Amino acid sequence: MSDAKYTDRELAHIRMVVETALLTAQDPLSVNTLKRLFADEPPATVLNDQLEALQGEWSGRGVELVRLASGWRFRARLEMQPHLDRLQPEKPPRYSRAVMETLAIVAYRQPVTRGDIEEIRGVTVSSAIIQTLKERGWLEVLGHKDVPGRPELLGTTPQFLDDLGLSRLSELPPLAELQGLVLPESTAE
Amino acid sequence: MSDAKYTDRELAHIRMVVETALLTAQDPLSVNTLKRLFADEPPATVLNDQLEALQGEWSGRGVELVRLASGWRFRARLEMQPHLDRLQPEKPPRYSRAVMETLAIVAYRQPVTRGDIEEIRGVTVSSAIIQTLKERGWLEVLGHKDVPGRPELLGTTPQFLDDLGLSRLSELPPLAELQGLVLPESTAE
Amino acid sequence: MSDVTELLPASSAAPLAHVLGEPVNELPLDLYIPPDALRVLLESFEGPLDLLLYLIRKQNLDILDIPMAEVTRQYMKYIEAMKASQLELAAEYLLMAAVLIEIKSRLLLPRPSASEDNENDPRAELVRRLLEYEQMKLAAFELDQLPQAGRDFQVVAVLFEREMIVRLPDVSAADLRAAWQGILARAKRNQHHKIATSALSVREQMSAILKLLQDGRFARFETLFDTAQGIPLLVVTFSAVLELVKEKYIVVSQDEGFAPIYVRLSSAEESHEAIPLP
Repeated sequence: MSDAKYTDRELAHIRMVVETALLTAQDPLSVNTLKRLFADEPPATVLNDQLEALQGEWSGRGVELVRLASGWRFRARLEMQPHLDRLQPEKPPRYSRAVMETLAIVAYRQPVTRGDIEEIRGVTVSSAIIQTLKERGWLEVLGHKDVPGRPELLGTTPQFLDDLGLSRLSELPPLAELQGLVLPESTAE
Repeated sequence: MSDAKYTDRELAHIRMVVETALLTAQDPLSVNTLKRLFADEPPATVLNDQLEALQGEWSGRGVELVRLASGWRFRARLEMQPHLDRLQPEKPPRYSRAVMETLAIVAYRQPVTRGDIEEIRGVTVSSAIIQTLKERGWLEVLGHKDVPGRPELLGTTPQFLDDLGLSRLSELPPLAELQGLVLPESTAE
Repeated sequence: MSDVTELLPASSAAPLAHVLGEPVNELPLDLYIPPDALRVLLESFEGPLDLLLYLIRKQNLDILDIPMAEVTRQYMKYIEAMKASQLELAAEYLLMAAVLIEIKSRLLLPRPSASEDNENDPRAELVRRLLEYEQMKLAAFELDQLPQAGRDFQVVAVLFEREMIVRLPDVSAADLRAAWQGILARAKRNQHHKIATSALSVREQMSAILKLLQDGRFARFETLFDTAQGIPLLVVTFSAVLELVKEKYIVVSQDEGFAPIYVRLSSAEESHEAIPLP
């Protein structure tokens, strides 16, 4: 093991610094970012070992250490929310169906243009919906499609996965099977 | 002890919820606020005991639990700073909106009392805001208004003009041109 | 509100809508939707695909068996009703009606051969779109069930104060203007606050006079005026004195006629003491 180069005391110090950095960070921190905490950067394997050790130390407490798309983050366990809600009654609003359907199409079909979204939903998608999702930091422009008008190609951001507690797109809820829908059998034939 | 009413398990749960609330809070939390975490509010003595227990649990780690004038909060220990500084190249600090609005009101409307500022902002102005600006050397007390309570009359200092690169107050951006440029803040949700 | 109060596609128990006070419990099989219910309908469904899915799922509508003339007539009515406000949406429903009619008409035509492949079935494209939309609709629901940061769980935010290096925020004159815009925006919402712009020079002189008197002593009235700076400043200074007297910041006194006039801060002798709160 590469950890062998480090004394227990050094490992404990690395763990403490990493824990402090994660507790004070606004956003998830990747292993590569965590390396930079140290003048003498430890290898990724050492950091991963210490992160897993920390994860174990925190299990069973009100806060948990989770690995997300863009790195590691401490967050309150879901069971704590009823208590925390008592302090802050105003919660972020739920998004409308139009916003959530747009988000779902981008998440599952990316990269997509606004035209693609409209094709699937069968209605016009307002700029306000796209703007809302961009401002939330969940959608971003990946490029422009090389067709007339050069429409934006939209995709989801790592923050979208972070905010939903996912580490990659494949962890999204699986799509319902397509053959599930049965149209009424025609009586005309 | 009033703690006698609580089992060890209940006390551990209180400690866990309090710890989670303090780790996720943006601001210090007072004992009175912490009480509200629980449907069945524990007495202050119980909370104080658990806070001190938590303080002990956290001693010797990278983050400490401290008691401030406005309540309890977790913060990174100073020794962690060299590490944390390596991560976040400094972002220039910014004054909050409340501080900036207070400063603008004093600059344009001086001499003003705190009551005048509150009247214009439509919200309470904390002493901390005034104090911040006094300590910066930007606001000073010009006298006291001869009304009940004899509130301080505040004005800007020459240093304020120096720091903003102005030679006199009349060089501040004219306000007359502002009318019509801003829309009312949304009251929706 | 009109008589149309409610239309809930999700619940089969509650009335779909109230039209002229009468509850509508199910959408009629012939697609006819009373125009009064239309507004609510448009708000309840995400578009024609959503409406069609609902009709197929909940009302067992057979898309092959739609009386075209009737549907067309009805859709034209809706378009008429919608024209004022939501023409774009109206167009989308109209397009859907056209698609349905096209399917029906193609089915009525004799097929070129007795092939069974789906590509010749005019329904295939519509079915594909409906399936795809339904899949995304369900996915949106599933996504919304996932715990969301800020809404369903909190992230940890421990303070990190850089106490050793005190960096003070930079403020520019433009920031002050921006702050004032913020105040204005709020004041427009809270109509009762009137924020007028004022001639700064009077305010500036008021501050200058207060500073002059800050030591608490009496000052001769004439010492407040700087005669070297021209008449406009004298007028502004005089206005400032009047304003300060009116607002009770300063006291102007004269023992007898033609005696010197003195100015001092209001109750200057106490002004540096802490004021106990009542």
